[in-house]
Amino acid sequence: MLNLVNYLYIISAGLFVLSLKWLNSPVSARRGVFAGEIGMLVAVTGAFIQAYPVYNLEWIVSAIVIGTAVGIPIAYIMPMTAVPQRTALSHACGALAAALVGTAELYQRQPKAAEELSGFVMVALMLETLLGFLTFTGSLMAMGKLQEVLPQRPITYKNQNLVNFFLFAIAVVLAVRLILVPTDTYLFPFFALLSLLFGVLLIIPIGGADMPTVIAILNSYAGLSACAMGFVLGNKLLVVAGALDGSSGLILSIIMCKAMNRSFTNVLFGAFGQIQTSTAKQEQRNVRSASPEEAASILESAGSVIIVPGYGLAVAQAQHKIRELYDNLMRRGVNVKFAIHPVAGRMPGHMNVLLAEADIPYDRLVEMDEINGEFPQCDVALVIGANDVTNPKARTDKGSPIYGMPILDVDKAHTVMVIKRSMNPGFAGIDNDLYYMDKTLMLFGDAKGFVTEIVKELPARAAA
Amino acid sequence: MLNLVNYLYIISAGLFVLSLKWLNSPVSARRGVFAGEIGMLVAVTGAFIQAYPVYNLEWIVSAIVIGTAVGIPIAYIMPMTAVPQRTALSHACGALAAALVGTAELYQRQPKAAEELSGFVMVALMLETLLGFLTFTGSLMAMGKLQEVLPQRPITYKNQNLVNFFLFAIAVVLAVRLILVPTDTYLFPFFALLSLLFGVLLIIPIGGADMPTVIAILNSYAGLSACAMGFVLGNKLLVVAGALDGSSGLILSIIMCKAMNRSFTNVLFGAFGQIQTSTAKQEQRNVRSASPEEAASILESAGSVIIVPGYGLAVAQAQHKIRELYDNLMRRGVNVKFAIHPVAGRMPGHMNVLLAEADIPYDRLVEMDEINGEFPQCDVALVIGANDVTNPKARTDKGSPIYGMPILDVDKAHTVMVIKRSMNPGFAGIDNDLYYMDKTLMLFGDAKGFVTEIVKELPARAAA
Amino acid sequence: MTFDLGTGLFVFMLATFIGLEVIRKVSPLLHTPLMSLTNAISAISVVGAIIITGNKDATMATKILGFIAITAVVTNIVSGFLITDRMVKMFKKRETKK
Amino acid sequence: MTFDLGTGLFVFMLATFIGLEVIRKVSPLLHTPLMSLTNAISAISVVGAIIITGNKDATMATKILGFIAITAVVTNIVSGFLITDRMVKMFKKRETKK
Ligand SMILES: NC(=O)c1ccc[n+]([C@@H]2O[C@H](COP(=O)([O-])OP(=O)(O)OC[C@H]3O[C@@H](n4cnc5c(N)ncnc54)[C@H](OP(=O)(O)O)[C@@H]3O)[C@@H](O)[C@H]2O)c1
Ligand SMILES: NC(=O)c1ccc[n+]([C@@H]2O[C@H](COP(=O)([O-])OP(=O)(O)OC[C@H]3O[C@@H](n4cnc5c(N)ncnc54)[C@H](OP(=O)(O)O)[C@@H]3O)[C@@H](O)[C@H]2O)c1
Repeated sequence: MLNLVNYLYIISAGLFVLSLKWLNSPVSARRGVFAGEIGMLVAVTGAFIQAYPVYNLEWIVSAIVIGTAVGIPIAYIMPMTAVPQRTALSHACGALAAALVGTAELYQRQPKAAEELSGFVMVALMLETLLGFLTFTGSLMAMGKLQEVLPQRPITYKNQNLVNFFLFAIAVVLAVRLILVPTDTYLFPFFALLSLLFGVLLIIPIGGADMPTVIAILNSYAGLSACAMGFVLGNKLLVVAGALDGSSGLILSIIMCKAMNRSFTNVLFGAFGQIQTSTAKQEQRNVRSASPEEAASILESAGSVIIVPGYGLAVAQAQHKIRELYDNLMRRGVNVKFAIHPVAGRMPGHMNVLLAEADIPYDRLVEMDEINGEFPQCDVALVIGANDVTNPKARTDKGSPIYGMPILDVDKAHTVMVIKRSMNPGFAGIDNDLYYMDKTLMLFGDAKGFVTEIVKELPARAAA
Repeated sequence: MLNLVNYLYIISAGLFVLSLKWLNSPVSARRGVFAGEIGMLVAVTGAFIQAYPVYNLEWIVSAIVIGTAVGIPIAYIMPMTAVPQRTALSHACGALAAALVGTAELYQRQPKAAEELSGFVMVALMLETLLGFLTFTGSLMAMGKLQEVLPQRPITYKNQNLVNFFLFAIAVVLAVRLILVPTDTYLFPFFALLSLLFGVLLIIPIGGADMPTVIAILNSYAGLSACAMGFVLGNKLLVVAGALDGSSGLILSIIMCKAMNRSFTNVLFGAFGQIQTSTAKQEQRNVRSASPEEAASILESAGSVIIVPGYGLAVAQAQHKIRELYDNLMRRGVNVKFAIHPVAGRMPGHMNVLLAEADIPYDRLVEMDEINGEFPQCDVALVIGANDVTNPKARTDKGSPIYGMPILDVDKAHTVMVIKRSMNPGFAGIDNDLYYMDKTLMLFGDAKGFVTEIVKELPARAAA
Repeated sequence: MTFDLGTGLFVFMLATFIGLEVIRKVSPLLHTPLMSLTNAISAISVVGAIIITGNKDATMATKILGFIAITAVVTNIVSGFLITDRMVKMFKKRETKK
Repeated sequence: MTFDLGTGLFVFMLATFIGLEVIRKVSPLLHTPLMSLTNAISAISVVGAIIITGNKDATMATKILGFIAITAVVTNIVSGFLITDRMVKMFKKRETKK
C-alpha cells in the first residue's frame, strides 16, 4: 500500500515538472495545465490511500465540496483584469492551509512530542507556520492594495525597519524555544500572531504598484512553506512541488526587478512610490491635445501603427475596444503591432493576457527588445494608458527613480499619441517628457471611452 | 557522521549538475570541468568517511596511486585524434568497476543474504552487473574497431538476432533465479559470462563508423549501471550521477541518429556499412584532378573560402597544417570559414575539438544550418577528407543509405576542391556525385601532405 | 512514510534545480499563466491537510483546522487550474487561426 | 545509509529530468568534451568500490575485485577530467584572443 502511494507521488511529481515544462510555449501550454491537473488528482488520490482508512470523511468531503463550489465561480466570473488580485487571494488560501496544517500537526503530535517533534522536524514546522501565516496576511494586504481597498501609497513611519527587526527577533526567540521544547505549546499562539502581524508589517511600506513583485515573492514563500510541510510529514512530493513553486516565484521576481532596474531590497524596503505626492509642484509646460476625430484621421492615413498598452488599459478594461480598432485599421491596410514592455501593467505578462483575451493574435504582440528597432520607421505610436514604460527620462536622468530601466523607444516614432485621463504621473510618480514633445498629441479621456470614439469615427470616414 | 556524509554527497551531486550546466558554452566550460573535479573529490572524501574506519587501506591507496599513475599519461599523451578510442576505453574501465563491485557485493553479502539481498536490491544488483559486464566488453570492442585493430566492417551471420535473443533469454532466466534465490551463487559466473559475451555479440554486427553512436549508448548504460549500484548500496549520489550520465548518453545518441537521419534500431541492428564491398562495380566516370600548385593559385585568388573538414582530417592529423593554410589565406585577405557538419568525423563535435586544438578561433567554425546559405556566394569550397556529409545523393536518391541525412551544400559553391587519397567511398560506402561535377577538382593525396604542399606554394607566390 | 533530513535536502536540491531550469525557459508571453499555475501547484499542501484530518486520533481542533485548510486549498486548486486553463486557451486559439 | 525503492525512484526521476534539460542545452561545439566529462562522472562508482573494499568483513576475493575496480575507475576519473580540461582549455584560449 505504502509502495503504491509512493509511486503515485512520483508520478504526480513528474507531472508537475512536465506541467511547468510544457508551459514554455503557447502551443503546448494547455497540455501543461492538463498535466498539472492530473498531477494534482493523482496526488489527492495518493493522500487518500495513504490516510486509509480515512476517518472524518464527512469533514474532508464537505470541505472539498465547498472548496470546489467556491473555486469554480471564482475562476469563471473573475474578469481577466482582476488576475493579480485573484492570484494574491489564492496565495492567501494556500498559505493559510499550510499554516493551519502545521498548527494542527504541532498539537496533534504533542502526546508523542518526544520522538516525533524533535530536531529538524520541529525546525521545519516552525518555518512552515511562520511562512504560512506571514504569506497569508501579506497576500491579503497585497490583494487589498491591488483591489484599491487599501491605500496604494506606502505607509512608512520612523524606525520602521527597527520595529520590524525587533518583532522578528522575538519571533525567532519563540521559535527557538519551541524547537528545543516542543511541549511549550502555550508559546505557539504568540508565535502565530507575530507571524500574522509580520505579513502585514512587511507589506504596508511597499507601494501598490510593487505588489506584483511582492506577489511573486510571496509565491516563493508559499512554495517554501509547502516544502517545509514535506519535511514535517516526510513527504517527498510536497518537497518537490514546493521547491518548484519556490523557484518559480524567485525567478519571476528577479525578472521583474531586472525589468524595472531595481534591486530586491529596494522593492522590499525602498518604500517606492512615495514620491507620487511631490508631483504637484511641476512647472506648467505646454502640451498639444487632440480630439477623437483628429486621432482617427491620423491613424487611418498612417502606414504603420504601434500600439503601446499599459496599466491604464487594464484599469479601463479597454482591450475589446482596442481589438475593434485593430481590426478596423488592419482592414484598411494599416500595419498594426503591439509593443509589450515586460513590466507594463501590474503583473509580468499582464498585457499579453488582456490582449489575448480580446482575441488579438499573439504574433502581433512584440516584445520590447524586438520592437524597439521599429519605432523610428513607424508612422504613429499610440500609447494607451502606459506611462513609465515610455518615459525617456529612464535613459538620461540619473536622478530619476526609473533611471536605467529599459523603456520602449516611443519618442522615436514620427507621431506620438497618448491616451490618458490627465497629466497625472504613473506608478513611479514622475513627469513624462514624452508628453511635451512637438510631435506628441495628448488624447485626454478614459482609454475605453476614447478608443470607442476613435472607432466610431473610422467607419464613418470609410463610408465617406 | 552519517549526516556529514550525506551533506557531502548532496554537495557533490549539486556540483555534478552545475558541472554539466556550465559546459553549455565555451566561456564557462572550464568552470564546469572544475566543478566536476571538486564534486568527485567531495564524493571520494564522503566515501572514506562513510567507510570509516577504513580497512584494507593499503589496497585502496595503492589502487588509487596506480590508477592516477596510469591516468595522467593517458590524458596528456593521447593525441586529440584518439579521443573516441580513449572515451571507449574509459567506458570500459568505469563499467568494469561497476560490474566488479556488484560481483563483490553479491558474494560479500551472502552471509546476510536473507535480509540484505531481497527484492529490489537483487534486481538492481543483476542490472548493475549485466550492464557493467556488457558495457565492458562492448566498449573494448568499440575501441578496437575505432583503433582499427578489429575489422571495421560489420560481421553478420544467419539468424544473428535469433541467437542473440536466445542467449539473452538464458541470461534473463539466470537473473530471475538469482533474484528469487540469491544464495544460488554458483549461477552467477554463467550470468557474468553471458553478459560479457553479450557485449561482444551486440557490437560485432555494427560497422566501425557507427561506433560513436554506440559509444554514446554505452555511456548511457554505464550511467545506468552506476545508478543501479546506487540502489544496491542505498546511495543517492550514485543514483544522481548515474542518471545524469544516462540521460547525457541518451541525448547524444539521439542527436547523432537525427543528424544521420537513421533510427536507433537501424544503428543497433542495421549492420550499416556492409555495402562498402559493392563499390567496385561502379561505372568509370571522368573526374578532373589538379596539382597543389593549381590549388594554391585558385585559393589565393578567391575572395571567400569555406573549408569542409571530415573524417580524413582526423585520420591524417592535418589540423595544424590546415591552421597554417588558414593563417596564410587570412593574411592575404581571403575570408576563410569552416563548415562543421554535426556528424563529420567519428564523434559529435569531433571536428570542433581538432580544429580548436590547432588554435583556430571557434567563431570561425560555423554549424551546418548557418553556413549552408553561404555556399552559393562562396568562391571555393575546399573539402578535406570529408565525403558522406557532402554527398548530394542524400537529397535526391531515395535508395541511398544516407537518403534524408542533412548535408552541407558544397555543390553550390562556384568551385569545389576535394582532398582525399583515392576515389574510395567514405563510411556509408557509396559513390559521391560531387566528384564528377564540372566545377570540381580532385586533389588526390593524404590530407596532411597535400595541405603542406599547398602552403608551400603560397608564400613562394607571395614573394613573386 | 518519513524520511531523514538528508533525503529531504537531496530531493529539495534536485527539484530546485529543475524549477530554475524549466521556469527560466517559460516565454514572457505566458508569465501570468505561469504565476497562476504555480499558485495552483503550491496547493499541494492539500495532501498534508487530508492526511492530518483523516487521522484516527484527530481531535476536534484538528478537524476544524483541517476543514478550513482543505476548503481554502481546494478553492485554490480549482480556481487556480481553471483560470490558468482559461488564460492559456486564449493563447491557444490564436495558434490555429494564424 | 540505505533507502527504500520509492526514494531511489524519486531521486532517479528528478536527476533524469535535470540531465535531459541541462544536456540538451550544451552547445554542439562542446559535444566531445561533454562525452568525456560525463564519462568521468560515471566513474562515481568509485564511491561504491571504496566502501566495499574498506569493509571490515572484506574477503580476499572482495579485496582483489575492489582493487581492480578502484584502479580501473581512478584511471577513468583522472584521465577523464584531465583530458576534458585539456580540450576545453583549447576552446577557452580563443575567447580572450577573439
Ligand atoms: N508589470 C509588472 O509586473 C510590474 C510589477 C511591478 C511594478 N510595475 C510598475 O508598473 C508600471 C507600469 O508602467 P505602465 O506604463 O504600464 O503604467 P503606469 O506608468 O503606472 O501608467 C499608467 C497610466 O495609465 C493612465 N490611466 C490609468 N487609468 C486609465 C484609464 N482608465 N484610461 C486611460 N488611462 C488611464 C494613468 O494616467 P492618468 O491617471 O492620467 O489616466 C497612468 O499614467 C511601471 O512603473 C512598472 O515598474 C509593474
Ligand atoms: N561524427 C559522428 O558522430 C558520427 C557518428 C556515427 C557515424 N558517423 C558517420 O561518419 C561519416 C562522417 O562523414 P565524413 O564526411 O566526415 O567522413 P567519410 O564519409 O567517412 O569520408 C571520409 C573520407 O576521408 C578520406 N580520407 C581518409 N583518410 C584520409 C587521409 N589520410 N587524407 C585524406 N583523406 C582521407 C576518405 O577517402 P580516401 O580513402 O579516398 O582518402 C573518405 O572518403 C558519416 O557518414 C557519418 O554518418 C559519424
